[in-house]
Amino acid sequence: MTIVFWILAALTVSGGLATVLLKNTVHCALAVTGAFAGLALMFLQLDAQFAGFAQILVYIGAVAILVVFAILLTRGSETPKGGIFSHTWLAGLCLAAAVFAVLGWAVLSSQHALPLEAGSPVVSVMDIGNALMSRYVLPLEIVALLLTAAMIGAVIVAMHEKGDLK
Amino acid sequence: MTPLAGYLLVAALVFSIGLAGALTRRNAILVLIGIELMLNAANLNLIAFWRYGPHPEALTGMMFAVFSIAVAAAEAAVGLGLVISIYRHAHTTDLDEMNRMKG
Amino acid sequence: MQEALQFTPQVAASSIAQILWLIPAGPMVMSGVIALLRQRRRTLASTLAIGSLAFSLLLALAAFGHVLSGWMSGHAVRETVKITWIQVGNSTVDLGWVLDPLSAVMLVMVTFVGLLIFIYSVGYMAHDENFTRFFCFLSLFAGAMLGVVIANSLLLLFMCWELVGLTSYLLIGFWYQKPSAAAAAKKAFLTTRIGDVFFLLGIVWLFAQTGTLLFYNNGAGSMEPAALVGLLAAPAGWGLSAAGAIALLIFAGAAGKSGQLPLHVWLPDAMEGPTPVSALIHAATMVAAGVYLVARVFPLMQAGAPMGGSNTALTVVTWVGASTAVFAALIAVAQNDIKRILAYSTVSQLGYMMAGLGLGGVAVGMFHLITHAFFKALLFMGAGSVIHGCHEEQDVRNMGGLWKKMPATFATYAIGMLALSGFPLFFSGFWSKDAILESAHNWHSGKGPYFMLVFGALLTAFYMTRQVSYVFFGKWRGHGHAHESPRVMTVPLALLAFFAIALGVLGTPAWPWFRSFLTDKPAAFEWAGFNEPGLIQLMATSTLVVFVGLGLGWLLYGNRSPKPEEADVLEKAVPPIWSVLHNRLYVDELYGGTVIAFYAWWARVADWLDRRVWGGMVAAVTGLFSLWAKLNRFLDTNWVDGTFDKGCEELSAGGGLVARVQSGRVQTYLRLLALAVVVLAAILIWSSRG
Amino acid sequence: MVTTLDQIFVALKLWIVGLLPAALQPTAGVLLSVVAIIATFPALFAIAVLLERKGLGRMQNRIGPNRVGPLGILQPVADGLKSLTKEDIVPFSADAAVHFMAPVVLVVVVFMGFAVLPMGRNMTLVHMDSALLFYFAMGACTELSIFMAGWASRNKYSLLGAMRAVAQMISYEVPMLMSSVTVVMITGSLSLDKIVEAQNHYTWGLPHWYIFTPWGLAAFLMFAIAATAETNRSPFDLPEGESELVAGYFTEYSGFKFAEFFLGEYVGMLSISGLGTTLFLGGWSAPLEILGFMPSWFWFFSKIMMGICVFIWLRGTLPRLRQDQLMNFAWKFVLPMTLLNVFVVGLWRFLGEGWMRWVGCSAILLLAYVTVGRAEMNRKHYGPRSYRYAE
Repeated sequence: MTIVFWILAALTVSGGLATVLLKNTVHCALAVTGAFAGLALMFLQLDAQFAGFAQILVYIGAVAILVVFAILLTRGSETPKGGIFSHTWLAGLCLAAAVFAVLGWAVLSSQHALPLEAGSPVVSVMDIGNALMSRYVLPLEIVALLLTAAMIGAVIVAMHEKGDLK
Repeated sequence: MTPLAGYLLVAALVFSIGLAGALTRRNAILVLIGIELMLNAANLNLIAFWRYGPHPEALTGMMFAVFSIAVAAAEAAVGLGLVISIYRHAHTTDLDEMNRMKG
Repeated sequence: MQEALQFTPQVAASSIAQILWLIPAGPMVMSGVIALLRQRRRTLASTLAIGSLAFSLLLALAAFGHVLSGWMSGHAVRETVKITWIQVGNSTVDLGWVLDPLSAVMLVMVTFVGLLIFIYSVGYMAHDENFTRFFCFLSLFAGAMLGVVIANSLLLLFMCWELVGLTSYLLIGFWYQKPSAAAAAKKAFLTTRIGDVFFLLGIVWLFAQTGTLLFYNNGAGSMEPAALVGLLAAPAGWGLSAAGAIALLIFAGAAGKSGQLPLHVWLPDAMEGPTPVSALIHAATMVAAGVYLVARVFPLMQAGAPMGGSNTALTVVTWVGASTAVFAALIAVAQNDIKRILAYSTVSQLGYMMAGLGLGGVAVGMFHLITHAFFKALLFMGAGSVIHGCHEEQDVRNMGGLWKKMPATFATYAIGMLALSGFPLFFSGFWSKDAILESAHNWHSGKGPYFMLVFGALLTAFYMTRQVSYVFFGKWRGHGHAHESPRVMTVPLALLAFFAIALGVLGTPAWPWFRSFLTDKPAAFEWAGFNEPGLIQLMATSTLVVFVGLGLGWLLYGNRSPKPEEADVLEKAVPPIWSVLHNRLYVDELYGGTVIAFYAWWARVADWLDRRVWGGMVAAVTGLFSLWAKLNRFLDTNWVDGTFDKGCEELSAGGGLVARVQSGRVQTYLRLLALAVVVLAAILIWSSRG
Repeated sequence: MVTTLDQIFVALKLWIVGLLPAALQPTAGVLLSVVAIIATFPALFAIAVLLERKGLGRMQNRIGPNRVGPLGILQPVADGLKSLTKEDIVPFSADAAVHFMAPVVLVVVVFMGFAVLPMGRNMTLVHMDSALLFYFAMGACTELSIFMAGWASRNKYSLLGAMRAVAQMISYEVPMLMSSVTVVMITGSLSLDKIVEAQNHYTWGLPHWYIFTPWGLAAFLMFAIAATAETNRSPFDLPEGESELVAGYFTEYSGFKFAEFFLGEYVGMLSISGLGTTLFLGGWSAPLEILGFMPSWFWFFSKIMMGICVFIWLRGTLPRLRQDQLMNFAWKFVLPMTLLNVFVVGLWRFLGEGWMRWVGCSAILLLAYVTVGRAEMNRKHYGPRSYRYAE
């Protein structure tokens, strides 16, 4: 339990909380970016360089921007009348708490089974590339297909009915 | 408390925060953000287990995380596209007002 | 069951025999190609069809030359190629083809006449918008016929046989917009089918008996002594051997295809098709197929027949043939449609061929088949050219005096007519018919066929004269003015005319080349051929008969031009006979009155049964049930409904309660999901730790 | 002698670190390098600004700054002092926190990029296995900061500028990645050190830089275009198009924050050209074998400055694009070409040594560029602009 871990944990959790609690939607978006960053740093701390940078590239570079665009396009930045929480917020909160309780309970109760120290794997990008091209080639292809489909789908869904945008 | 447990707890916390956001916010976009948070928590779990697992050289966990990141990107794109088109129809992103599918 | 198509050539098969399959394959493939062409590519279509058939003709000539050279060098050529089609256990179904004098001659004839007809139809169909389709069918037709010719296996022969039937259907009904044409096509198809059923029975029986369908398979074929002996041994009832029975069954098929007596009705109606089709059907391909089939299975036919004598099968063939000959000739006398007359003459000539087969064997029948093919094709194409020239006029009474208007047609037509009516010495028809008459005269079991055939010859000469004088002599009675046909139509006519004369040389008694070619006995030319006892008298008789016929015809019809509406000479003379003949001896009516009426009656009976008997039962049952239902209804309305409705209200209330859960709100669903997850996880963990 | 000159900075660092107690040494080493970078590049930034102003002046028949100091050399200093001493105005309705964070994030992120650039032999701050990925990750973050700036100012010009900037950067990030991927495909590594090493050898005294291969040239051209767009430089400087939006996303910034943006832009240019140098121009390797005696860092920085000069030159030369032209250019020309280039590199890789791959690849690329270029040029929407007035 290094100090770095605590800092990162604090950053991530606070970012998440801010995301959920803040009033202004754009602030939420920025906060969630912070949470993403914290998670990415955690990945790095876990020697998962590739995953970490991918996380930054995808989430901060793409998803956050997408979210921000969506917010601006839907005029979501001005806070709606009647509060930002849905009228069933209490139930939601209880459920979330329950989930956390169950998961935490699970983790703590199975602590004795968890390994204490990590082996230190030396994973170069080369290895990842080889793995992607050899063992995980099928998932890779499928993901590529999925991304293409998603892109086309998103474009079609978000496109104006009367194609007056182009 | 072992480091792995720490990561798992953080992941659980982030997950439930995301869930809370998804359950309580009224803005559809924020619901999506909450879901993204949940996905990220899951990724953290994967990475942590990979790192502390018996066979880190097998790369399984990390690969899983990378793929799930890619899938999450796709999900975000489509979800936001849907939100935008819904907004175009209903002129709102407020989920409380969106109950067309009422049974 | 493993279906391997292994190709097992036998040692003897020469290269030309190996590639014999190309002859039918060419036109078939081409028809496929043409089918893919667009309707507008007329020239391309005709070029492909004609080219492929010309290619087949070259191959056929090569094959013929091969056989001829072998025959010259004194040993009979019979080369077969076998393909194992289906193999079940150790019994195989083989396909294959054979190259022997019979098939060689037939190949040359079919390809040659077919080619001429193809060329001719380029001119004839020039104005038809379905030109390409026509050539597609035509070349398929030719290909199928060639398949029949080369087939060495009864099965392969049957396949191609059916293909011929199909294409004949397509071609006769080519102008399907004409209801008469459609009807004729259907009639042809169904009528031949009747024969084919028996044919198929024969095939199956033969396979059951001999275990093979190959004709010749170096000793193991079904047409070779070993098998025949076995077939003769096997009894089939009614004093028939299996051989006889199978022979008769197969002959039924042949009779169907080549319009023998009971099944001839489709042939005249087939005139509804375009004239080239008629020519092809009547001269080269379809009807010839029947005769060829009989010739092909002749060993089976004559199995067990004493030397020079006859057996049941042959006798049947003879009598059917002879009676068909006379019968059709009689009808032909009283027809007015130029093509119908020719059609009936074809029927009668086919009767001659069958009789020839039955009486004198393969050589006699086949010789007549070949010669007839040429001059009948000639006549049909001439008729076509006449019709073409007279603007699709087909009634002979509306023609006349055409001999100046279309000289080329007239000359060739006259040659064909003389050949058909057996004008002595110079025409092939004379020699081939003479051969038949001779063998009929020498027939041991009775002179009946002989007289019938002679009478037939008389009639033939008569009705041909009648037709020619109607069409070409007298004054022009048609509308518009007739014109000579284009070169592309007349040139084939000339060619055919030449052969109609020249082929006679091959079959004179002095030099029976054809017979010896088919029966593998080398023949030398000696005048002594004529010294056979009775031969000269015979020739004299037939000559006399022909002249009588011609003279009679000229006497009655020559050079006079009756009004179209004016009654026929015979009609004035003997009205009843005329009307009988004119109505084709009422055969169609007979069938209509018997067979069809019988079916109609059965249909009515079944209908009545349906309505009254079964219907009555059903009605009774229904009544019972409806009564029961009424009772139920009564009970329902009175004391079920009350409680039931109550229950329904309760249910709907509950439904509403449940429905409230489905609020259409995303988060509600999400909540439920999360709840489920929590519970599930809790359960899992609890169970796992316990 | 040569080596000492080459390794002088490394030696210096080691010497200084050596003075400290062992416990602090690793941290100190890192801090020292960071300090060095933070010291160096603003200096370069100053030089670049001076260069730009003077160069543009020359291009526009002006003299340019010539008052402060001899030949106006001290102009950047004056600018710096001015911007430091100016009042820092935050609009009333602005979102103060975000408004403050935006420039900070930008500068931080931009400086992060230098962590992985090899600035000379053994002069890489962090030897990272996936350095290139890191670099692009950092580059992705700048977009967010720009958005923050534009949005937080509560000013429609700023917002429009920010949106333009973000859209443009996203659009051009893809081709940039793609054109760098080609290099990765050939080198087989994401580590910039390895990439430089791979280019750092010679035949007949000529270097093996990737720009001297058909695909490399194509990739470099695309990379240069994308880089210009990424840094919002003219002709892609719509985000701060003075004629339309006062100053784009930093309209509402003044004083030191504005200076930060300024810094961010120029340092961004420096780091991008550093990356381009590393990827295609052989990084710190000498252009000729015989010139190998000069220190590697010299070559690196001179190449960077060359890049800056090109940027300035472009700015002085080209007119500004229109938004739709920009987007069409990105998605319909640059991206397809980079994709094709990826394919060509695969071909190059598997055609093996020999003249054939040269001919083949060049042929494919030439054909593609000529045909597609023609087609794009004949498009209607590159024709005269049709105005739609607001009614």
